[in-house]
Amino acid sequence: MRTELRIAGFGGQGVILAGIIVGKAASLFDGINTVQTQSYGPETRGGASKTEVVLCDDEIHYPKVISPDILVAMSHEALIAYISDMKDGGTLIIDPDMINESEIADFVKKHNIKLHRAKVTKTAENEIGLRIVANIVMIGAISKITQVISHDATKEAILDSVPPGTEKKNIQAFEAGYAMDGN
Amino acid sequence: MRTELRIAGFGGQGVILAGIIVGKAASLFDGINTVQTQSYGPETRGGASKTEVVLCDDEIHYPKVISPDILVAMSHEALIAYISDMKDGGTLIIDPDMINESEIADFVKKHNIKLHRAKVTKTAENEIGLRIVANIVMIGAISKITQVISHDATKEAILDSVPPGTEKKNIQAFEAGYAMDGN
Amino acid sequence: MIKIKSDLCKGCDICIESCSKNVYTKSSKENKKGVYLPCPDNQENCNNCHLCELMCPDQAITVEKDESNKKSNVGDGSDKEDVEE
Amino acid sequence: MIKIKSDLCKGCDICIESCSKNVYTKSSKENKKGVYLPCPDNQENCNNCHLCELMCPDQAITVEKDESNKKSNVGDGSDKEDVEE
Amino acid sequence: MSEELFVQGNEACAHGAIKAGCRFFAGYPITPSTEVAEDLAGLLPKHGGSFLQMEDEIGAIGAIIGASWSGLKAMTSTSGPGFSLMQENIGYAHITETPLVIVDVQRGGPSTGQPTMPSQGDMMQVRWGSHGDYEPIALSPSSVQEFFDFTVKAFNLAEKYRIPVILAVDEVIGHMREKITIPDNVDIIKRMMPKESSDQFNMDNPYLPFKSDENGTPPMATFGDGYNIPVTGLTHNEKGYPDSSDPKAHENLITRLCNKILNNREEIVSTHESFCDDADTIVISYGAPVRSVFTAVELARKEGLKVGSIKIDTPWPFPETQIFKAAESAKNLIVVEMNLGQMVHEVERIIGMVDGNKPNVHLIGKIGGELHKPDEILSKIKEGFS
Amino acid sequence: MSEELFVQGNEACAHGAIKAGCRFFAGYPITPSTEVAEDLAGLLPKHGGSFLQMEDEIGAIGAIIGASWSGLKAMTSTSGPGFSLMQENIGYAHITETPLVIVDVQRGGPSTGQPTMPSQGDMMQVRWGSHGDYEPIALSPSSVQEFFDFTVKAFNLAEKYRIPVILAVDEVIGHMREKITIPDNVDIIKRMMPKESSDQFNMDNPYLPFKSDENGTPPMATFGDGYNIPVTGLTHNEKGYPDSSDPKAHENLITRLCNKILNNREEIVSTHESFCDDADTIVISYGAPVRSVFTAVELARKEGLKVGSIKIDTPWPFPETQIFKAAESAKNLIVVEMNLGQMVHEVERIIGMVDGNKPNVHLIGKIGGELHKPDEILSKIKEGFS
Amino acid sequence: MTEKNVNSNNKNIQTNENPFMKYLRKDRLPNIFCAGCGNGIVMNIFFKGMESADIDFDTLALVSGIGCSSRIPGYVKCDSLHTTHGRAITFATGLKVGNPDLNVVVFTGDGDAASIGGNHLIHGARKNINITVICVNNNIYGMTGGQISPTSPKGSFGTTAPYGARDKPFNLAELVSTAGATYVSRWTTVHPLQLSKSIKKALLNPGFSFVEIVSQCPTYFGRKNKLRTPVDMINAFKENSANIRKAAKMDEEELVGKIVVGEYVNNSRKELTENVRDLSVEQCCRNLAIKSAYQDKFED
Amino acid sequence: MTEKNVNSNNKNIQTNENPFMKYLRKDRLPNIFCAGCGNGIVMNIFFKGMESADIDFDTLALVSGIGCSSRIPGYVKCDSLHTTHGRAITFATGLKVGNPDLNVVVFTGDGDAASIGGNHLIHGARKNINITVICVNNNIYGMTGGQISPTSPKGSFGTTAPYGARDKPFNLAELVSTAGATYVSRWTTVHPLQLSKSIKKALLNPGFSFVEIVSQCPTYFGRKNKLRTPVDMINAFKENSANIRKAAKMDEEELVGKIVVGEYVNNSRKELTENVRDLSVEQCCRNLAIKSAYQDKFED
Ligand SMILES: Cc1ncc(C[n+]2csc(CCOP(=O)(O)OP(=O)(O)O)c2C)c(N)n1
Ligand SMILES: Cc1ncc(C[n+]2csc(CCOP(=O)(O)OP(=O)(O)O)c2C)c(N)n1
Ligand code: SF4
Ligand code: SF4
Ligand code: SF4
Ligand code: SF4
Ligand code: SF4
Ligand code: SF4
Ligand SMILES: [Mg+2]
Ligand SMILES: [Mg+2]
Repeated sequence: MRTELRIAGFGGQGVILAGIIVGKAASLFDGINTVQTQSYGPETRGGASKTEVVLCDDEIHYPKVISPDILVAMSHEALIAYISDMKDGGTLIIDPDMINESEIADFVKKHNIKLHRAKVTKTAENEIGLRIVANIVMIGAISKITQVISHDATKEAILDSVPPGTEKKNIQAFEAGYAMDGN
Repeated sequence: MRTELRIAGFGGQGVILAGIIVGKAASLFDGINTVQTQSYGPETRGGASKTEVVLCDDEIHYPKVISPDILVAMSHEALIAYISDMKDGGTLIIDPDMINESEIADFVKKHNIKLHRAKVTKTAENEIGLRIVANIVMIGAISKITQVISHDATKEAILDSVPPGTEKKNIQAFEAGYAMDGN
Repeated sequence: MIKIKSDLCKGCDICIESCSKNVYTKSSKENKKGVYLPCPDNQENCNNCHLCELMCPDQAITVEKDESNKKSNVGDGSDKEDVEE
Repeated sequence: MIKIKSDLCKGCDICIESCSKNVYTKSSKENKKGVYLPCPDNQENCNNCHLCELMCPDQAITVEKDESNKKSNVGDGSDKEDVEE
Repeated sequence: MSEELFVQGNEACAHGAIKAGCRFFAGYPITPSTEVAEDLAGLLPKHGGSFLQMEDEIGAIGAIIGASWSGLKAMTSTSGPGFSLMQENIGYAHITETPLVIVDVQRGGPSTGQPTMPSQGDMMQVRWGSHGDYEPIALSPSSVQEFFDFTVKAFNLAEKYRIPVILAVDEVIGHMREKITIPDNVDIIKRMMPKESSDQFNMDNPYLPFKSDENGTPPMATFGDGYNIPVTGLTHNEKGYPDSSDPKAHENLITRLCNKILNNREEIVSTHESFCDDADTIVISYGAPVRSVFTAVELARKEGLKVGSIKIDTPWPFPETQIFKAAESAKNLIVVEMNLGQMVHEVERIIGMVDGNKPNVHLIGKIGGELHKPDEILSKIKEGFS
Repeated sequence: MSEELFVQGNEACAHGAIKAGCRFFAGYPITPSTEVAEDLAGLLPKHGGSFLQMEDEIGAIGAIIGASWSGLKAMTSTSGPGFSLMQENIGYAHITETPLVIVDVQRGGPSTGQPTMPSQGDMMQVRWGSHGDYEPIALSPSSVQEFFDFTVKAFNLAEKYRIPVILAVDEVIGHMREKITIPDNVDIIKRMMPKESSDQFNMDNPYLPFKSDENGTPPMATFGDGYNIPVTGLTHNEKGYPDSSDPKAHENLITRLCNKILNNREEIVSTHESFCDDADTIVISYGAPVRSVFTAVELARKEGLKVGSIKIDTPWPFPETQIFKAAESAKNLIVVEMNLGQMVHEVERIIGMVDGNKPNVHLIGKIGGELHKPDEILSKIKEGFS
Repeated sequence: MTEKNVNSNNKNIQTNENPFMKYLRKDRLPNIFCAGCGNGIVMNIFFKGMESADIDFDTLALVSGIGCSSRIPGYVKCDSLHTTHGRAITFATGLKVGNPDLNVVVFTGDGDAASIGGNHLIHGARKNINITVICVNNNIYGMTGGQISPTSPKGSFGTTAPYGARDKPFNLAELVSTAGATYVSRWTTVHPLQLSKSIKKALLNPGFSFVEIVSQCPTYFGRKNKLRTPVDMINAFKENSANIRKAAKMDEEELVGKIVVGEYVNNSRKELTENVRDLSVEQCCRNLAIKSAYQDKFED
Repeated sequence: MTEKNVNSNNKNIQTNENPFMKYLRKDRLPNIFCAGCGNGIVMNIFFKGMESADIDFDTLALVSGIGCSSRIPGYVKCDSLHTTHGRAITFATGLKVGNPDLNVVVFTGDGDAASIGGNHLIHGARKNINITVICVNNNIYGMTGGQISPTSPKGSFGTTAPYGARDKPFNLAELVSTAGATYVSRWTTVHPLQLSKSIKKALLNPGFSFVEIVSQCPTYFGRKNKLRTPVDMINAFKENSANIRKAAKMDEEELVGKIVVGEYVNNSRKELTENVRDLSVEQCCRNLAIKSAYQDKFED
């Protein structure tokens, strides 16, 4: 089965690293075929930033996301930009502190979207003391909520991706995300 | 009628200027269609140098000489290099002081070549006092011997081509060449 | 009156650092892009030197002219050359 | 013995000019390309300094070693630096 | 008063440029094009024009693009190695719609190759040498007079379509001397000012520097005229603002740039057909080889063979209609060029569009610097008849 | 021990280079190829290799040519603007038969265009970008693993044929991340030393640096080995001496250079046909669009349509035989590429050679940076069936 | 109704708006520069210098290559030519010779000017073409993501120098001086007043003027080199600047890591445009024929 | 039987032959240079300098661009790389880094080195790559027939300067010094002894060495500038040369038209190849892996 995942936010939130870690977890540690892509360039500076991960048991040909099964939105702008692409019945994970939910309520309802809230920024700030690990917290939430990547694979992928010396904080962040109930 | 003329010698003898003057005389002042071409480049430095002029009452398409009606040779090397291309019965003008005639005697005979001798280098040195005008002397000889360009047109062409201040010497050289009997 | 355009400000803090009168402080107010804006909290100290305007990379600051009776030490005036800083 | 290879010489006269001993003169002998060759007419004056060899752009000159008892002022000897000329 | 001169092709080009109103030349010497620069170094100051010898070819094309935006007709000349170096900025001229004329007097390549020998080895480079999609205009003269005439024409096309126009010449034509007539007046297409455009610009319909009128080419204002034009090599919108991450913006821009040439192909293209109506064999050529072809065709006709020829003045855009017509009527198409086969690829491509019997395509390619002898062509022609 | 990584295409390329024995990289940063350089800046010193950031792309290719003559496998990477600047020296590498690998990660052009967006707009430039006649080899990967594999292959082809090999990649593949397997050992073709050549060199039959053995490619000695090789970009003879005014010398050299590729076309070329045997419609693609095509073809087959596909690994030399075969059997050929139509020109050319019924050729070109959606291709396929 | 977007005298209009906003294309803001990037400061200071030099904004033509700094002209509401990487000076040369009445200013970066564009830089200086080159030297390639440049200090880190840069960096101000520029200075973004004065002089110098501005790229140079914030970077500039006159008295050791600021050259020599015009006057008794593209008759 | 054309120790063989003939490809003589051209003299003096530096002829690799002077390497019986116009230094850089054991020497002209190749020249100097660049400065483009170059004196004539050159010429020795070369000198063809000594030093300097040789192009520079013969030209060099130490004491006026000869720089700084090798040693405890193209197994 092909699963299409898109993570979006603003530049500086580490959205792209999140995509890479999800991809790594799935491909190297869970053994699922995975393609990760992203948008590039000066235009992304400060503006919207997004990454896409396609996961599939079969070979993946077309590598891009056409209609996400899972959308992860870390900023309001990103949410508005991408929500309309979502598959009916898809999973939406948002950081409620960054988002004005009222604007999407209708859409969520109409399209049967499974909405999950993960207070990743607050969690990063308050529990880890480092706002910049919000993306790792979010990865925990994604793993827990969507089950597209396993807990252990994700942990391995994080350890494989973050700068030496930061492993502990990052795993802490991941576990905090994984511990969320996602509602 | 198409007439093919080739002038050859070694670099520094002004062979190319001679070709240009012949071309100019024919095209601008005698009103005959004319194309002048030449070989170029470092390889010509010090080595062989040649220019070709094609003259025709009709339009000239193919611009190069295939088989010269007239060959003018100002050095022995040039003569040997090009004589074999000549048309049977063609006209050959040489500067006898630069050439070892014995080497071509057979060819001249066999192919019915009309051989003319024009002591242009000596004439330039002795009569004009300037070795470098040997080419202009040769133009005089060409005009006289071949009649492909008229006396007056050639004079005009020379005046149009030489540096200001050198007109007199050059016309003198031309007339000296024109005065030769060519045998 | 010092105005900061929140849609232009990127929160670099250069204004805070540049103002020798400590007019600015960092606020906890975020703009749409998650940037914490500076806040001209101590405007009463402002000597209207316009340095913050000059140093703001995003043309986000306007130090309004109506306070122009204060002494400026940065206008077009100084003729000293090659001042070392 | 000074030898000049006529097929290499281009008649630039630099050897004539360079030899402080006036060994060379311009001949009226032409080579195949119409070049008047230099002629080491005054070989007896040659001090075997090899400067002409060094200055001939066409490697046309050989100053043979057998005269090497003459004093050389150009060999590898001099250690003076930055000699001005 | 018209004037007659007996000059090299390169000199004729310089005179053509002056006559066309070129008042700026920047270049870098290279055989066999150098005389174009040398002659303009002498001529331009006599006509209030500027001549710059730049540090290299990249600088040369940079300078003429700059000068074009200051409102001058501007030109450079070069040969293969320099033309290769100009490729990046040629793309820039395309995307910014800057009128220019670039003379490429072709010599033997690749690399330094044969600096003094003629070639037509850059024809495909003229078409495809820069990165990305674009549609060039190129002219190839076959005589010294044509080099003069085509230079004038090149400036006119450059201004009309706001595009760099390439004079793709071979060394034969560049260095050959023939008589030319410089007419007193030549037809000149001026650059279109915004105020002359059919669009009536006003407050509500402001002049947008990269918005085209109906014919695909925007009018062009000049720096210093108060229009405040932002010019960029990035994908841009009609205002000229960069918009390089929007697929639509790119598609709109690049498609328009290509179409302004393709849609006007019939107007730009020029060919000369001789004896084609009844011809079984049609010989296609451009540049100096045309001359050998003409002689060969005359010889063939004298022998009673039904042979015709198409002389291509404008290799790019390729004269598809004209060649298609020939492909429908003839049994053999012979392409004569001084390379290992370049424009013949286009002819082969066109053949693929012919329904039913298609002609055979033969290439008489030649490299090394000798112009085809008429005989070589004639014997190939005869092969088709035997 | 093989190794698995989850990496970008550009990073896979860097790993492929190291594995192939590349020990010299010189480059100049440019989006979207920069990661190749960045990764090699880290990797090369760990393998006794040299990394140089040069002042520009012209310097980069100059340096790798120099390094190749010092006996190293050498590479550079760039994108359109830099690739344009390299064109002159690419010609030099061809005429001097210098093995090199050049990575061109294509972005939207012309000019600065769309620096961060994918494109296949340089495919014809790869073929024709430099002046003069030459025959390039180019490879286009469609996955991250292929980018690794093709990099190794590029070095092998470069050494075997003494030619600059182009990796003509698109930004999609350059920046996409997938899992790759780095095998413990890869097949490596070494450079042939004179003493290993089938020619038994001796006093009477001395090694001549530009004299080919039967297969068209001369063995290659290295600077400092005592062979005293004169290398020049001028037309040269078998000794390497300049001989640039002799038409024959030029013809011999350039024809040999082209033929060493053309005569080995079948060995160099690689394509993958799927479902072609019974196909009415065959979709032709290379690079990232292959992935969309595969999806589209699967969908079409599911709908019962007789559709096949040809994936081209080696756009140059063009797989003429393979496409010809398809042209003979299918009714429709659809070419899918991220440009306004480049390789489709070759397909059209091949069609011209088919006797009798030839297929229709359709282009699905696309510019602006979005990969073709499988749906777009599918609907074009269906048009052919309706 | 004219279609010209006249903005002359704009600068005299008093509004309660940021004083530089009137020169900018507001519809393109915010700019793409990262938070705290020096490029924005350079713009402000340039406008200030331009005002004090009394340059008519309508005659201003900004030219640039490729790079973050080269994006500056596109934000300014005047004619601008954003060209190819490294080549801006050549385009500017054509523009200026083509119309000597334009005030041509080039914005460039250390990579654009000194790496790929080094040759055009020294030749521009040699020819003394009357343009002003403002080089925003952030010691790194910003636009492409942090590779080292020819001015990156020895030992500094960039993505292409993961083990630290080992080459000697160029001293741009000195290089351009030797090449023949007639006005040369270097300042940093923390010298706004000296810098704007220097820009004024550069604009008024009838010849090739080069103003090097050491500027912060917090995103790449900063992050890779332990100067984590824009403020850290500008403070480093403050600490490390030494005036050229003082520097002349310092020994090599003291100068390590110093940014030597001040005026390097200020002299005069006939400039290129003048030479070209003079030649035209000599040869045809006419000034340069400008805007020939819009004419269809030419005298003679 | 080996197929190598070994010519080591050639230089010790005593024959009654011109002393430089043994280094030349005799089957290519006479060379293409015009009568009296300085290029031939430069070759001789180079060989002399090479001998006194005790360079093993077998390790010599000559690299050049395009121009008359760039034809020199092709006549020398060693490995040579005759490249593209202006780019020789970049090829030489790859060659040297690729095999640090080679003695890499670049022959170039004023156009090749300073016009189209100016950027590579200053960057080579900056990186201090251990090569020797011999620039035959004849103040003109010889190969293409007499166009002016960036070193053509003001007022001199060339085919592209029919009214006389008006730009300021580069002072190449100074430019390269400022750019960072560690050995720089200038001499003329009438300073054979000083020059050969300078070449010796340049070859032995472990870094970027630049030797500018003011040389005669009688064919183009001479003819266009009233120095009709090679002898006129070399005599002009004799008259107009001033040693750098004397020149330092002369005022501007006295210096007009003077060729300031002598040594400009002679110092030392770590060179590029060394930096690259050091990095390899640091990162993998190995010297550079040379000739990887001939291997099919790589350690690791
Ligand atoms: C021919 C070419 N090569 C490379 C690039 C990629 N490129 C764009 S900007 C840049 C460097 C910019 O550095 P700098 O000039 O210092 O400007 P900054 O971004 O630091 O302001 C490079 C290498 C390009 N656009 N064109
Ligand atoms: C890219 C390129 N541009 C131009 C040329 C033409 N060209 C060949 S040599 C040369 C100038 C040579 O001058 P210089 O380097 O001074 O050498 P010289 O002949 O004077 O020794 C030029 C412009 C070329 N070969 N390649
Ligand atoms: S104007 Fe001067 S004093 Fe006032 S806030 Fe700005 S910097 Fe501070
Ligand atoms: S300087 Fe400008 S952008 Fe930076 S924090 Fe202050 S107001 Fe915001
Ligand atoms: S220096 Fe050499 S080439 Fe010149 S004249 Fe003397 S021998 Fe002949
Ligand atoms: S060796 Fe010296 S003295 Fe003898 S001929 Fe030569 S230059 Fe004159
Ligand atoms: S990358 Fe650096 S130079 Fe570029 S905008 Fe960001 S901070 Fe400025
Ligand atoms: S043209 Fe000048 S530089 Fe070239 S070989 Fe002749 S004299 Fe020497
Ligand atoms: Mg920078
Ligand atoms: Mg020169």
